[in-house]
Amino acid sequence: AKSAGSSTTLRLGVFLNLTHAPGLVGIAQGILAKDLAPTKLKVVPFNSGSDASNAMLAGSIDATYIGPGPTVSLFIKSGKVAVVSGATQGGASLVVRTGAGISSPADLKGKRIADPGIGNTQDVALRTYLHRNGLKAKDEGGDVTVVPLEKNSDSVQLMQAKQIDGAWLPEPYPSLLTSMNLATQLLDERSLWPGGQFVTTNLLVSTGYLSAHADVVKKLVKGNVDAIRFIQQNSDRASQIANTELATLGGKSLDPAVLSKAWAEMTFNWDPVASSLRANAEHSKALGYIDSVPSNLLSIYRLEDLNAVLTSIGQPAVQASS
Amino acid sequence: MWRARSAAKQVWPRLAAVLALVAVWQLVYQTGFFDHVVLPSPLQVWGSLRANVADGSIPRAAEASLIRLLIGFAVSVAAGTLAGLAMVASQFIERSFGSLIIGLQSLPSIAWLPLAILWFGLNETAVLFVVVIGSFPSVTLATVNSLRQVPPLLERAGRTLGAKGWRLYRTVIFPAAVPGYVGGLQQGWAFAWRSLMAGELIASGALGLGQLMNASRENLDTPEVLAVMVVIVAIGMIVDLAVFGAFDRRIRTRRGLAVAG
Amino acid sequence: MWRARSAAKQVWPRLAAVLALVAVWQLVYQTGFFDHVVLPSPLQVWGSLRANVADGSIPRAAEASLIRLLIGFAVSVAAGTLAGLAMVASQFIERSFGSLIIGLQSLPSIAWLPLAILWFGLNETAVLFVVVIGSFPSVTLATVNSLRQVPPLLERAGRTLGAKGWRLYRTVIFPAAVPGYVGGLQQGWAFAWRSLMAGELIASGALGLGQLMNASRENLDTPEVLAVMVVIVAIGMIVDLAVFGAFDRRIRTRRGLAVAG
Amino acid sequence: MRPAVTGPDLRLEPSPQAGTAPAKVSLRNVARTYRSARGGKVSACTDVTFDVAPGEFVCLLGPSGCGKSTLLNIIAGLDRPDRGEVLIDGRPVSGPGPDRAVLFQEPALFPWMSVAANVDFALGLAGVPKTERRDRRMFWLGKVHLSRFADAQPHELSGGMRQRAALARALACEPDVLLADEPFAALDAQTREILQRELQRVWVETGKTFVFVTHNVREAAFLADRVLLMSAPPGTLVEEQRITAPRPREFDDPLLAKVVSDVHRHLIKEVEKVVAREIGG
Amino acid sequence: MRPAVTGPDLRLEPSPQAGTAPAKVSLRNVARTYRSARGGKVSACTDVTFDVAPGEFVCLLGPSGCGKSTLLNIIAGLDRPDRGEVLIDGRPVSGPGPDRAVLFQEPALFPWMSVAANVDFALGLAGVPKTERRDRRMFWLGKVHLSRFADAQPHELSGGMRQRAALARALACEPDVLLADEPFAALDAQTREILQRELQRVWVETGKTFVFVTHNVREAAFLADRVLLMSAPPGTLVEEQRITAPRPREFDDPLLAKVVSDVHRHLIKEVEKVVAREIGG
Ligand SMILES: Nc1ncnc2c1ncn2[C@@H]1O[C@H](COP(=O)(O)OP(=O)(O)OP(=O)(O)O)[C@@H](O)[C@H]1O
Ligand SMILES: Nc1ncnc2c1ncn2[C@@H]1O[C@H](COP(=O)(O)OP(=O)(O)OP(=O)(O)O)[C@@H](O)[C@H]1O
Ligand SMILES: [Mg+2]
Ligand SMILES: [Mg+2]
Repeated sequence: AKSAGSSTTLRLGVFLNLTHAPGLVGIAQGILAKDLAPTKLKVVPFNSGSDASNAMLAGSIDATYIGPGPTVSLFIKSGKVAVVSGATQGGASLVVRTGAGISSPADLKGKRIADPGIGNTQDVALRTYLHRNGLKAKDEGGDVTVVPLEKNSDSVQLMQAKQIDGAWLPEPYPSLLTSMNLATQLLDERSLWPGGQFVTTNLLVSTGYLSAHADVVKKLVKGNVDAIRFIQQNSDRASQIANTELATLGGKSLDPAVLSKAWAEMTFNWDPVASSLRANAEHSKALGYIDSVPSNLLSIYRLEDLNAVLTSIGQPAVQASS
Repeated sequence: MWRARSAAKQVWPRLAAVLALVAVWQLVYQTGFFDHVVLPSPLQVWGSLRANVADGSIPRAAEASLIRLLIGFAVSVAAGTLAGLAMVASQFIERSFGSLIIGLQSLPSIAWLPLAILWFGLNETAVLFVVVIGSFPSVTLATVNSLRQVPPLLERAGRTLGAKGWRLYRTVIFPAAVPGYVGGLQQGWAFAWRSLMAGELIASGALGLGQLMNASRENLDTPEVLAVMVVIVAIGMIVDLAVFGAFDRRIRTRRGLAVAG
Repeated sequence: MWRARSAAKQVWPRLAAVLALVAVWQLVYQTGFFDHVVLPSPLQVWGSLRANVADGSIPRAAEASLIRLLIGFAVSVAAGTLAGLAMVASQFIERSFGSLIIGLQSLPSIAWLPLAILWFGLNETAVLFVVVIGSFPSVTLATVNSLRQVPPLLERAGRTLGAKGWRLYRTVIFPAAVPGYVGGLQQGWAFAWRSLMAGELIASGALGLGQLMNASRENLDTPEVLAVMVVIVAIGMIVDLAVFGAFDRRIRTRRGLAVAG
Repeated sequence: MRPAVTGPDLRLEPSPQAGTAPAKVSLRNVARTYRSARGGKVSACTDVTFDVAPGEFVCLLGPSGCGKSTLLNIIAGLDRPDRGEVLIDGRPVSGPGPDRAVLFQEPALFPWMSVAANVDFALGLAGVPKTERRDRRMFWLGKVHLSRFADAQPHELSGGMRQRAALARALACEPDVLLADEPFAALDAQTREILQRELQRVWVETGKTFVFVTHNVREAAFLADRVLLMSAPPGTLVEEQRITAPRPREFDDPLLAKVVSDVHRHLIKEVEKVVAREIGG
Repeated sequence: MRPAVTGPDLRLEPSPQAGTAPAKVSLRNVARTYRSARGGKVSACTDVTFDVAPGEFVCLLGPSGCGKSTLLNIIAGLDRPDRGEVLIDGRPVSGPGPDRAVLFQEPALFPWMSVAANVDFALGLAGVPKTERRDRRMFWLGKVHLSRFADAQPHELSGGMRQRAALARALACEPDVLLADEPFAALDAQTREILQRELQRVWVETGKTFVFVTHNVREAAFLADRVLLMSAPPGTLVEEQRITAPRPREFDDPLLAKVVSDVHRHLIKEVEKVVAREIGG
C-alpha cells in the first residue's frame, strides 16, 4: 500500500553486492543509524533491482541504494523518485577468456560475450562499445553474439566450458574470473568515461517521502557521506567490513583475493555523475531500449541536501547539470 | 448443433469468470490505492497486449515457448510414465529410486540451471532439460497414484484372462488408471510450464514468454508483464478446456463416471 | 519389533538409491570431465554440509523455510480443498472460476513476486503469498480429481442413508476420495516447496534455504549449493516416507487397496 | 396398518387400499429412458403404475434388464423418471431420504469404516442417540451372524458377508420404507432361509413397508403380500398376484406352491419374449 | 474323458480317478489364513483336499464365508495357500493363466470397453485369430441374450446383464478349466434355468473341467457330477456327493430330488453351527 513513510523509521533498501559498499559499511558501522537518530533505520535487503523498484513504488521502502538502470526506469515510469546522492563509481569491466585469442576490440568479432541481460547498464555499455569499434551484436545484424546471463555467476561455468569468450559484468565477477585465471581484463569501463567517472550506485528516495520527511532525508544523506568518507579513509578495513556485512544480511562473503581485486576496481564517491546517467540513457535510446530520453531527466537529481552537507565539511559541491 | 450449444455452455462461464476478474481489477485500480505503475489498469494491459501481438513479439514468444513446452512435456510424459510403471511393478524400485524422484520433485527449477548449463551449455537442450527435470517427477507420481487406484478386481480379471507382464499393464491396468492419470498429467503440465519459465532464463537470448516476462519485469514494464501473464493463463485455460477437459469428459462419459466441467 | 523391521525395510532401499547416486557422482567427478569448481566431489559437498550444519546456517535456514512451508501449505490445503469442493458441488463454479484457477496454475512464481511485493511489501506475508498462490491451484485440482474418482455407488449409498449437502461431502464423498487426495497433496507439497524457493528471493533478508541457495550460487560456492539441494531432497524424501507414505499405506491397508512403498 | 387379506386376486389396477388409506408409495405412469454413450436410447421401463399401501410387503419380479433396479432407484429418489411421477405419502419424491432405506444390488459398504462403524454411521444419520447405537448395532449384526466380524473392514468379508452387513445396516435404521434389490442373492440357501424368516419377523413386528426385488419366486411367495411381475424389457407391469397365506408362513405351505407355479408360468412367457427377440434379431 | 459314472457315493477321500487318469485340478491340504487390518488372523479354509478329474463338473457348496471364493482364487493362481499345494495337470500352480477362466462373484468387465470389446479382448488373449473373433463373440453374446447390447458400455447394463456378459466372455475363450463363483446369482429364475441348460450343453459338448461355486442346491444337483460341501468357517470339506443322473438332465428328475434333500440336510447342519456360534459368542 501507498504511504508517505514515517519520521520515526526509515526503510532503506540495499542490494547484497559489493557495489553497494557505502550502504553496507554505513549499516555495519552504525554510521547511518547514528546520523539518522532519533529516526530508526530499518534495513531491507533485496536481490534484484526490479524487486527494489517494485517495493519503492508499492511504498514498502522509503529509500534505497540502486543502480543507474532501475533509477532511469523508475523515473520514466513513475517520476516519483529522486537521486539525493551518489555512492559508488566504476566497478565494471570487460574480461576475456584466457586462450580465446582476444587482445584488441577487433578480435571480438565472431565471439560470444556475456552480459547481465538485455537492456541492463552493462548491456548498453557493451553494445555501445561494439558500435564504436565498428562491430554489432548478432541480434542487431552483426556478428558478435551477446549472451545475456540468468545469473552473473553463471559466467564462471560458461567460461570454463568455453561457452563464452568474454563477459562485460559488474564487480565482483570480473575479479572472480581473473583471479581464477579464467580470464584477463580487456577493458576497465572507467577508461571509457571522462575523468574515469561513471555511476554504479545511487542513493534514491521516493519524492513522497522526500517532501513529507525532508529532515530525515537530509540525515540520510549525511550518513551516506559519512560512510563514504569512512571508506575513503579506511579503505582496507572498510572492504573487510562490507564483506562481513554481506554475510550478516543474508548474502555470502567473498574470497579475500577476489575482494581486494574487486575493491580496487571501484571508486566510492558521493558524486552521482549525472552526465553518465544521461549518456547511458542516450545510448539506450540509440539501441532502441527506450523511446526517448526524457527532457527532464536531470530533474531526478535533488542534490541540495548533499551540497549542504558537503559545504559543512568543506568539500566541493557537486552538480547535476553538465 | 448440439456440439455448438455444448461448446457455448463450456465457454460462457469461463468468460463470465474472466469478466468478473477484470471488473474487480478495474475497481481496485480506480481506488488508486496502488501505484498505477505497479498495478496498471486492464485497459493499459490490453493496450500492451495488442501492441505486443501486433508487433509479433508475443506470438513469436508464445510459439517458441509452446514448442519447447510440447517437446519437454512429451519427454516428461514418456519418462514419467515409464518410471511410474517401473515403480508400481517393483517394490524395490518404488522404495529406492521412486523415493529419490519424489525428493527431486521438491527442488526448484533454478537449482537445476547451473547443472543444465554445465551439461548442455547455453542452448535449447538445457532449457528442455530444465522442463523435463521439473515436470517428469510429477508425471511419475501421477502415474503411480493412478495405477494404485485401479480396482484390484480388474487386475485379477486381466490376469486370469491370460494378460501378464507388460501386456497386462498396457491393456488392463493402464487403461483402468486413465481417468486418474489424465488428472495427474494436468499437474505435470503446470510443472512443465513453470519450469519452462525458469528455464528460459538460462539463455535469456532464447526467445520465449519466460524471457519476455523477465525482460519486461527488469524494465518495470508492468503492463507488459501482465500481458504475458494473461497470455499464459489464457493458454492454460484453453489447454484445460480443449485438451485435458475434453479428454476427461470423453473418458468419463464412456465409463459412466461423474462428469463435470 | 515388527515395526522396527518394517521401518528398516522402508529405509534401506532408499539408502541404496542414495548410495548408488553418490557413487555415480563420484565416478563422474573422477573422470575430471567437468571442472571441479562447477562439479565438486561428494566429499566436498559433504564437507560443506557439515560446516554449514555445524555453524548453524543450514539448520536455521531449514527451520525458517519449513515453518513458512508448513504455514503456506496449510493455507493452500484449506483453500484448495474448499475451492475443489465448491467446484465439484457446482458446475458453474467449476466451469468459471475453476478453469481460471487451473489457468493460474501455469503461472511461474516469479510472475507473482511483483504483485506480492505490491500487496504485502518485502516481508514474510509476501513470501507466504507466493507459496500459497503457487500451490493452492494444485491442491484444488487434486481435490477435484480425487472427488471425481469416487464410485457413484458410495455416494448413492450415503444419500439414501440420509446424508446430504455438506455432511454428505464430509462423511462420505470426501473420505471415499482420500486415497487419491493424499496422492494429489504430494504434488501440492512439491509446488509449495518450489514456490517457496522463489518466494524467499523476494526479501533476501528472509532467512531460508532458497535464500541460502541463491546466495551460494551468486558466490559460486557450488559445494554449498549442492549441500542445500541435498537438504531439500532429504527433507522431501523424509516427508514422503514419514508423512504421505505412511498415511497412504495406512489408508490402503485399511481399505484393502494395493499397498506399496 | 396391515392390509386386509382378501384371497388370491389378479389385477393391474392400483390395489383398493389406495382409495381408502393413502398409499405409502405410489407410482403413476413412470417411464425411464437412458441415453447410451453411443448416442442411442434404451428404454428401461415404461408406463409403470402401482401403489404400495403402508405396511405392505411387495415383491418385484421380472426378467433380467427389465428395469427393476431402475424403478427402485426412482422410488429411492436417486434417479428421476422421464415421464410420470412417484409419490411417498402422497408427496412427490424430491430426493433420497432416510425414510427410505435402500439395499443395493451390490453391497455398498463404506470401505474406510469397519462393519460396526458402517452400521453406527447409518444409525447416526437416522438420528439414533449415541447411547443406543451400540445395542442396536450388536443386535442386528447378531441377526445376520456377523457379531464376530463387527471390527472387520468390508474388504475382509466374503461376498455374502458383505451383503449381510449391508442388510444389517439398512434394517438397524428401521426406515419407514425398505427398498431392497436382491439382498439375498449372494447367500447360500440355508443362510438365506434364516434371513428370510428373520425379515418376515421384522416385517410382522414393525409394520414397515417393503419393496423387494428378487429373482427367487419361492422367496417372493414366502415373503410378499403381493407379487408384481414385470414384462420383458422395456419393463412394465404385466401381472399382480396377491398372496393370502397366513403368517408366519412356512416354505412348504401348499398355498404358496400354487403362487410359485403361477408366477413361474408368467415369468417364462416374458423370458421367452427376450429369447425370441435374440433369435429373431 | 468323461469320468465313469458309478452311482451315489459318499467319501472324503480323493476320487478314484485321481489314481488312474491324472487329476486336472488337485488340492492337497490347502489352508489359507488372512491377516486382518486390525492385526488379528482369520482362517478362511483349512486342510482342503480334493481332486477334479479332467472333464468333471464339480460344484462347491457351503455356508457364506466358508472360504469358497478363497479356494477358487487359489486354484486360479490369484492367491497362494499358506499350507498345502494346488496342482493343475500334476504341476504346481504358479500364477493365473488363460487355461483357467474365472467368473468372479462380481462381474469384472472392463469399464472402458464395450461388451463386444470385452469379449474380443479375452479372445485375443486366448489366441483366437482376429477373423474368428467376431463370430465367436456374436455366438456367445446371443447365448446370454445380449446381442442387442454388444455395443453398450458395461455401466449401461443391469446387474444381471453384466453377469451374463462376464459369462459370455469366459465361455467364449473355451478354457480348459472354468472356475465360476456364483455366476447365476443375479439372474431371474427363468433366465437362470436357460443358462443352466446352456452350460450343461456346453459342458457335454466340450468336455471341459468345471469348478462351480453356487448357493443353489438345485442348481448344483442339476449341473454337477459331484457336489462338494464345505463346513462352517473356517471351511473344510465335510461331504462329497456323486450325482449319477444321466444327461441331459431335467430339473424334475426324481434322482436329483434325493440329492437336493441330502445336501440340504448337511448344509443346515453347517449353518446351524454358525448360528450357534453367534448365539454362544
Ligand atoms: N482380504 C481378506 N482379509 C481378511 N479376511 C478375509 C479376506 N478375504 C476373505 N476373508 C475371510 O475369509 C473367509 C472366507 O471368505 P470367502 O470370500 O472365501 O468366503 P465365501 O465362501 O466365498 O463366502 P460367500 O459365500 O459369502 O461369498 C471369510 O471369513 C472372510 O472374512
Ligand atoms: N446408466 C445406464 N445407461 C444406459 N442404459 C442403462 C443404464 N442403466 C440401466 N440401463 C438399461 O436399462 C435397462 C434396465 O436396467 P435395470 O438395471 O433397471 O434392470 P434390472 O431389472 O434391475 O435387471 P437385473 O435383474 O439384471 O438387475 C437395461 O436394459 C439396461 O441396459
Ligand atoms: Mg437390477
Ligand atoms: Mg464368495
